[in-house]
Amino acid sequence: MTSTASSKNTPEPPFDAAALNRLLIEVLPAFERDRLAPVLDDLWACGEFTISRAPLPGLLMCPVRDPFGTEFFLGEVLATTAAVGCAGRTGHGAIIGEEPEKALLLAAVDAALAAGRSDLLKNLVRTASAWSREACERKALAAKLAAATRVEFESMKKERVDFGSLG
Amino acid sequence: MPTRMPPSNRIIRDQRNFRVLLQAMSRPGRLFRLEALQPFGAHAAALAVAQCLLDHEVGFSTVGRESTESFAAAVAAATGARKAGLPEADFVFVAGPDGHGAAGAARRGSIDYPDAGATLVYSLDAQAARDPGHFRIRLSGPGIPEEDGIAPAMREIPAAELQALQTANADYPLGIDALFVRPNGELMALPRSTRIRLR
Amino acid sequence: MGYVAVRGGEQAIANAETLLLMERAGGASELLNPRQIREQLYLAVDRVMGEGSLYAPDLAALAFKQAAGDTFEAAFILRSYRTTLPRIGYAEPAATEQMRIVRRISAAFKEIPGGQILGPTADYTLRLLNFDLEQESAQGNARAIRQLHQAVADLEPLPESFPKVVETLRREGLLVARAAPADAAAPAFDITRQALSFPAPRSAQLQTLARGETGGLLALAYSNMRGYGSVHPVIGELRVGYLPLAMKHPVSGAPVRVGEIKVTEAEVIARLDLSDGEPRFTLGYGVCFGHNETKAIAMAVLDRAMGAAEPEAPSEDQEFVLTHVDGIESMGFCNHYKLPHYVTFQSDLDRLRHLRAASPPPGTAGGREPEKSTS
Amino acid sequence: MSTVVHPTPAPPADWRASCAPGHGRTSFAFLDEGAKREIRRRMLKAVAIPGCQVPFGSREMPIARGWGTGGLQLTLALIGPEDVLKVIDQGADDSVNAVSIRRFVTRVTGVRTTTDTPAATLIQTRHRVPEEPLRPHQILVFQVPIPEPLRLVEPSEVETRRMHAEADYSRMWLYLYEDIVTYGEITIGARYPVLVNRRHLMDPSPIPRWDVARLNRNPALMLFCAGREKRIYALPPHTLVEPLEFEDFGFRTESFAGRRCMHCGSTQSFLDEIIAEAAGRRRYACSDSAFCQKTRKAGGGLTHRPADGGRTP
Repeated sequence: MTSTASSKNTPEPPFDAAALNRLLIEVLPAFERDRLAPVLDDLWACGEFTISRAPLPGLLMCPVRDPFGTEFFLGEVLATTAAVGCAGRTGHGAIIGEEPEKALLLAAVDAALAAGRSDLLKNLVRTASAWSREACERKALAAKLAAATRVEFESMKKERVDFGSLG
Repeated sequence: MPTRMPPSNRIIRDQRNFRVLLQAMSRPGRLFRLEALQPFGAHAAALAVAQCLLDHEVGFSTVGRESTESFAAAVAAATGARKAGLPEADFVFVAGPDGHGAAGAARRGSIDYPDAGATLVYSLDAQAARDPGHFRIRLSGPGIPEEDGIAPAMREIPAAELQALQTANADYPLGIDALFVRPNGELMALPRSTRIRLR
Repeated sequence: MGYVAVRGGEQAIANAETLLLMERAGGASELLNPRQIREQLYLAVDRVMGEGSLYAPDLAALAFKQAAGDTFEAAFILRSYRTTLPRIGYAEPAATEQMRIVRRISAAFKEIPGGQILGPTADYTLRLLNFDLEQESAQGNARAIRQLHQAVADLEPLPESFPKVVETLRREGLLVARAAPADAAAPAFDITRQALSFPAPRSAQLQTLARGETGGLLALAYSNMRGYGSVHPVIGELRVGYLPLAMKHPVSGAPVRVGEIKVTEAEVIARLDLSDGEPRFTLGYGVCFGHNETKAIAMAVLDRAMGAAEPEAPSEDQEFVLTHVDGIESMGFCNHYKLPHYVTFQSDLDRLRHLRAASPPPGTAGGREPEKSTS
Repeated sequence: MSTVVHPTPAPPADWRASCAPGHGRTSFAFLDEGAKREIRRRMLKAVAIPGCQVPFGSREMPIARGWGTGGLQLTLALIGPEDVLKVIDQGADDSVNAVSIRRFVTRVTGVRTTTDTPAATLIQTRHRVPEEPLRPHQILVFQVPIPEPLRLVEPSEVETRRMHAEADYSRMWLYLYEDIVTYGEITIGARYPVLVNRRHLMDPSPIPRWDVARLNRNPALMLFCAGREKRIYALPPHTLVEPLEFEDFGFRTESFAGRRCMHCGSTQSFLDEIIAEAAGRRRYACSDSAFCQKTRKAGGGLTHRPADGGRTP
């Protein structure tokens, strides 16, 4: 929780760096690039942000642990990183894919929170709450769809299968 | 399709310096000249070597009479390489001409992979005195055309240090490869394939 | 006989490229949009990512289009694209227990905690050619999907993650133990940075297999299952799902989520082991980018096969397996024989003509003991 | 997180430009700088231990494995704006693969190219050493399909590593001996194994035996790289390189006795055999196309040292 934000500006939760980042990471992958342009324009409008390192695509090596505890490299994942400055602090953003706008957004959020300027994120948090509902619904649906393919082999025995119909 | 981008100064300097390093390693005992790193300090040439060859994939160590803390910090800052113990280091940076036993302690590779032997980078002192013992030293081997050998181009290296290198490389192809640099960028290499004889 | 390459090739190469374009895109049909490939040919895209060793669905779809559907070629294009990008860092080691499951089955146990989840699978669908797809109706598809959405509305959603099936065996002491913490802590070998040497550490084996070519892995694994080897796998668990990735924050060092990637994971139970006195099951492990079950299972079988103390079959010989499963390498070498070899062939011709001119009956050179030169 | 840092902060007003495709990527010579550093470190080790195969983390290139990815990686890790590049395949500058590689390297570096051997600073080659003598400032980069000379007698890498470690080349000697017993001749055509610096057995890449003598004590640096097999090795200038031979059964080069190039008339160069028309009449032309052109310009008068060191029977 950042303490320096004035109380009248305190936006709705979730609002610590980790929570906001987790929310964005969950919703952003489904977004088209151009959906973020107005969000970024709005964010920059306050004049408090600078781009300290332009977004750059690169490779993130991905280690996995096998069931014996051996760590090994599964392969590389295309990812984009960026750095944004705010009130003398630097924020870092990283996201899977070639996604410069999303990396900038994440970096700006990180910068604002590091600088104790959560007030700059007021509009974003409002928008993100709506995104969050969207993402929750999408995720719940996916989990239900997978659940629809759950089989109980014990109960399957009771189902009647007409093998004759298969020709 | 990839196209050409204008190379940065760092990219160009690293490329040029690598070609100088490669020429030096191919012609042991002869003098070459690197583009040193600005601002020029005591270890400017050693740092140029570091920047050309080291990064986070590499472990390095520093030794020398003087305090090597700042030297190590400078190498780490210039390259992102990680510090390692002397026996594990891929590169060993030596402040001054005297290795303080580094040649004997550095990694010499395995018989299956002799190339795992370390590279020693001696950052020489601008004011060091010439060692008169050099008149008796002869280098021979690959890269040296003269049958009867040549004398090393840098005479401030103590004859004892050259002896230490020769001892470390006695079980060729196991061994270590040495680079000697002066603050002005001058460079000389002594790969393990070079035979160092005292006449 | 002589073999001479085309010379003055500049124009010929340019023309060949245009001809290739014509073959791929010169027809009357509409041009493919890479997005269609990414969504509708996702298994091809997943295969390209796995063998190209780069998780980038958009780029893999583009490569697949460019390669006109040749997965070798598409994976190859992806691999060479990798070479131009800097490595920005390392993700935090991913724990597959955290996987968001879309499919998960076990062949070892009828009932597993959390249940068997079939997910999107064609395993139980008859492989009859579906002529309806000739005139596929978007409305019809949408209707079917909508109906499914309605039907699942009241279902209990799956939990976020599931326990591992093999952990049940491990708890009972029936499975070989995890590596000692010291061994597990050994830094992972990276075959994209260091050349493989033998015996290869386990981390290098798994990395090589994970980027191996599906058909190559399958052929070797199949040879083992058929009898040139002795792994009789039982699938403890096969999972398909999304693995969350995180990386260290450059300032705070705290792990920060960067997204999730789709992977397939197979844990096969195979053979007994007596190495610590007690008989226990051993395990083979396979995991790869995207949805590719054949590859994950073949990888797991080979992982186990290479654990054999004394290799008796090709698939048990670590060096044999690891040096022959990379699709980019084997395909490249196979095709390089198309390059001109007329200098070497001339050299061979010279030997043959020389032999025939001299034509000594075999064996007559005997009695003459060649000696090593003093050099 | 990243190795590339933009020193001056950009105002966010420019953020759209910073998100444009390709923004911020600085690449010279295709390979990222980390890859170049690794290859450079290995090259130095290869030079320090002449003839010893040094493993490296071979990168994937936009040409297929087996088509010169090793040579290409060395070239790209070596090359700078001042270089003048020559690329040959089978001795020829205009062979299709040479054209393709030259086109790629110029595209990613913008360096000048040449076909004139003495004018080049960097020469990438497949299967030949140029006929004209090399000079000390030049570097010759070989594309290598199979770096292991012992592969002929032993398929296992573990085993060949051991043989190199112990300098145990007895099986290679035995192979040559059996060849002589069976055929009355050593039947190896190209890729003739050589001993380097009296220590390491080395595969000279599939150059003809004609070119083997040119490796010995050459004033130029020669670098070899197998991309698929991930090995780099080197011959520093003036290094002793000897083909394996028996005291009473010497190494022999290809013989072109009585033949001459149909274009330049040279009798002192390695010749390609060409089947002219359906009649099957054989004709010969220089494999080194640049040498051939030069000889023609000089009216057939260009002379140079025969490559075989006078060993041709």
